[in-house]
Amino acid sequence: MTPALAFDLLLIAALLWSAARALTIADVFHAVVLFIVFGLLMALAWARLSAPDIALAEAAIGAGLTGALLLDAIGHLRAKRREPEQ
Amino acid sequence: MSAALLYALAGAALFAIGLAGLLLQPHLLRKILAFNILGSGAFLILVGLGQRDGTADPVPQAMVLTGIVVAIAATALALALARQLLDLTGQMRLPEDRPDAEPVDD
Amino acid sequence: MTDFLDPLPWLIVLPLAWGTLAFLLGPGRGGRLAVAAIALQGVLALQLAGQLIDSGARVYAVGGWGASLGIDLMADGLAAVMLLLTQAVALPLAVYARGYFAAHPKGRALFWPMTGFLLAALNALFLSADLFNIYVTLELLGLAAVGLVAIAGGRQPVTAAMRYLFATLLGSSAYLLGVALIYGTYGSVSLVVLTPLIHSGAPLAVTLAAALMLLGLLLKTALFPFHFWLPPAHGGAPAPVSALLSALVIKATFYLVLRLWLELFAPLTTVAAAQLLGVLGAAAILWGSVLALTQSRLKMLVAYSTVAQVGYLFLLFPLATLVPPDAADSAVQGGVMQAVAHGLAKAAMFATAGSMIVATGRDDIGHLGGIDTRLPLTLFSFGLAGVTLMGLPPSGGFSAKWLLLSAALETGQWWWVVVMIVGGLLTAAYVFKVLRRAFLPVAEGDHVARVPRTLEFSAFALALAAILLGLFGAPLLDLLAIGRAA
Amino acid sequence: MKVWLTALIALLCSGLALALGAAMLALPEFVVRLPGQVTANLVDSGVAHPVTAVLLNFRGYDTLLEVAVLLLALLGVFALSHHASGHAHPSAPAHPVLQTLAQLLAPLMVLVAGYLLWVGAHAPGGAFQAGAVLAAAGVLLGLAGLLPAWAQPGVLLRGGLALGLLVFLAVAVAGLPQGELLHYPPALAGALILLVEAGLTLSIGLTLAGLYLASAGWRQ
Repeated sequence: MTPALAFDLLLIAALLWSAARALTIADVFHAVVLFIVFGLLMALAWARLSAPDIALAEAAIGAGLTGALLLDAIGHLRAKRREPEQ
Repeated sequence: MSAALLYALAGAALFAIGLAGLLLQPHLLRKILAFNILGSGAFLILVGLGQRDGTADPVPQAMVLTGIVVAIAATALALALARQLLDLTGQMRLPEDRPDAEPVDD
Repeated sequence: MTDFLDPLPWLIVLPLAWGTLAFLLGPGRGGRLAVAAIALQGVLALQLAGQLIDSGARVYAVGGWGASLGIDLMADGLAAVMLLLTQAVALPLAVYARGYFAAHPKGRALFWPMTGFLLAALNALFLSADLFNIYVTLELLGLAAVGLVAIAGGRQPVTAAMRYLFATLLGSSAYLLGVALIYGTYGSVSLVVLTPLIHSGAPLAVTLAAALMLLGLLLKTALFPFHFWLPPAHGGAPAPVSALLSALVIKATFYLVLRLWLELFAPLTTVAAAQLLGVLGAAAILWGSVLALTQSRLKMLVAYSTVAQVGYLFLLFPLATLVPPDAADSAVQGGVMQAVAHGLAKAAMFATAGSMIVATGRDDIGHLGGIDTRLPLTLFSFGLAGVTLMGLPPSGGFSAKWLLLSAALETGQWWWVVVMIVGGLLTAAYVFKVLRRAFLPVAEGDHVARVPRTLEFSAFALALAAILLGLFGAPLLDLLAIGRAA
Repeated sequence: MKVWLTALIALLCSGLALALGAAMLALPEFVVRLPGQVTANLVDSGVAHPVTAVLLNFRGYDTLLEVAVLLLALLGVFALSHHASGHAHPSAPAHPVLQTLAQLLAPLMVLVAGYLLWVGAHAPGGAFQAGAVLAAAGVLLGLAGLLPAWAQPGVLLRGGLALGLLVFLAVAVAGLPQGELLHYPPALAGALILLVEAGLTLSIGLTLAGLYLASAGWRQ
């Protein structure tokens, strides 16, 4: 097995693991963090597919901005949860 | 087998994982994550299969760039709807998916 | 053709431009601009139809590149019919919406820009000859439709919009996966290039792609059992939005199913798959009609009626697949006629329902008493639309069902005739349920207000068009034949 | 009931993955090959980077519609945040450190965006990546309270959001007398594409920032 193939297989395993965990882990905050990790791994995958444009866009938009939107929504969710207790 | 085809196969698995998540997870945020994973799978298949002969193909790459922008647009709209639903119902799930007595979880 | 005033590109550019300008003008503005621009789009669609009648189907290479490198647009008879339907429904509805939002301002702020983008998406979709470009138009259409459902806010519409969004996104993702498989197999997404390449021995990837794309589109068309998202979305949106969605948006994905089935994937179609589509259509007719009968809210009744009427569209597949060409032609004509007739009639029905709700101040069939004296034209229009949905002569619905019926008899598939007759009786039942209530006197404590005249006349124009279609539908069928391979 | 439904869906999804995998391993040779065509026509496209050539020229029509999708999503977010405005409180004044940081970083990010826009003509980069960086700057400024309110965008902000699409439409239509929609004369293609990309960068940046700020704006 060449180092390149080993890297590809490792990356794919990490992609599948982070995707599956993001959808099954109990806490939604952890799920979003895993999803951001997934987005960064996708950026790596695009670089491996000789697609630097997509890698840039995926890191900035797919992981960055989507991540920010999701984290903000979680902030909203938690603020809402605390409300009735006050 | 080319590396590109390998990523296309990974894309197939991601599409299936995302599909299962979209259909099975009741929490709206998780459905949104699942939709994004599903989309990433389709994008990997588009570029991976398009480059299965080993040559970089700018056409599917440009399509995926378009697709990523469409995906964030859809995600933002979905999150805005989910928040609005949370404000209106106190829940981040679609009403019929929710047994009435079930306690809130996140 | 490189004329500056060529109608084909302007049919896409114009709605995009006025949608953006309406946004620039500010919240609630742009109604007058929209009406003028849609009227112009109607002229363009007629002009394009005239070109096709004179010189046959057209292919238009955007940017001058041509397939497979560039994107081709294609205008044939089927596309022209759908374009005419779109502008013909949109113009009266734009007039209606101006009056409706003046009386009922909730949701007015962003209606016009979203409607501009919705119409641009429809026109672009009907004209596209590129599988990936169609994906982009589908997303534009889906997000515009979901946004429009949610514009008035409120618990029920927002829930409906959320469900609709997931359904439409899942549908377009399945479609996109199919496109990826097709590109991965052949290296092109152009319909012009691909159509001669696909034959009955196509690789597994292509069969899988066909299944995924069709399933995704069926979900977006809300064919039984994928109809779960439709009634709350169409029943909960503001009336002009419900009308646009029921009349046009689901027809767009039906159009794609039809085009893919008859052209790109024709070598892969089987009698079993066609019968399955017919069975789902029949189930939709029966299930949708029965549920329409049990509704107590007027707009939910009309929405379930859409579930049922979508079923008729799918009866064309068993009648047009692997049968003699005469029967197939008749079935396709019937299906397209049904799409047009239902588009006009359902737009009229949602518009009249909206007027009745504005007049009575509530969405409840039990409180329609007095409509007959206060809104006689509206009630008459509702009745005319009902005549079309039932398929009674001389309406467009009658022509549609007659064509489907003759195809069924010609191919010996009498069971579809039974479904159509039962469906017609059930339709009559739910239409009369509304009419009967409307002829009762005003109930104690109820108040029926008058509505702006534009609401009444625009709905009447739509209902009348659905009837006239039956009398003067022949030129439309001639147009439909242009570019259809024999 | 619930358990067997879950099992059924899981089974169907695995089946789909397996079918997709089997189909991918049995693909024939390509019939059409586009990378060669892209290279062959690159000279006439006005840019030297193939992906930008596809995105703005060969398949520029997709991009035109996609920009509309993005603006439309923001309209949807506006529509929803509009109804929520009853809940919204004026946000607390931002931390002074954040304000200073934003004032320092934002011009730098605008420079980076400008560089990405320019470099896109011959290397990876372009309007979308530049727009994303601009959006990051916008989010930063917005969080620091240095941008006008998003919930009710004024005419200037609406103009900035619509500019990219309007410029793109104008350039698309300008090609009609000489050819088809979105036809660029080869001599002018480079300049026209840069013009379109500049408008897109600004509008995409504002729109992406708006997707975040318009919804974050009504958090309590």
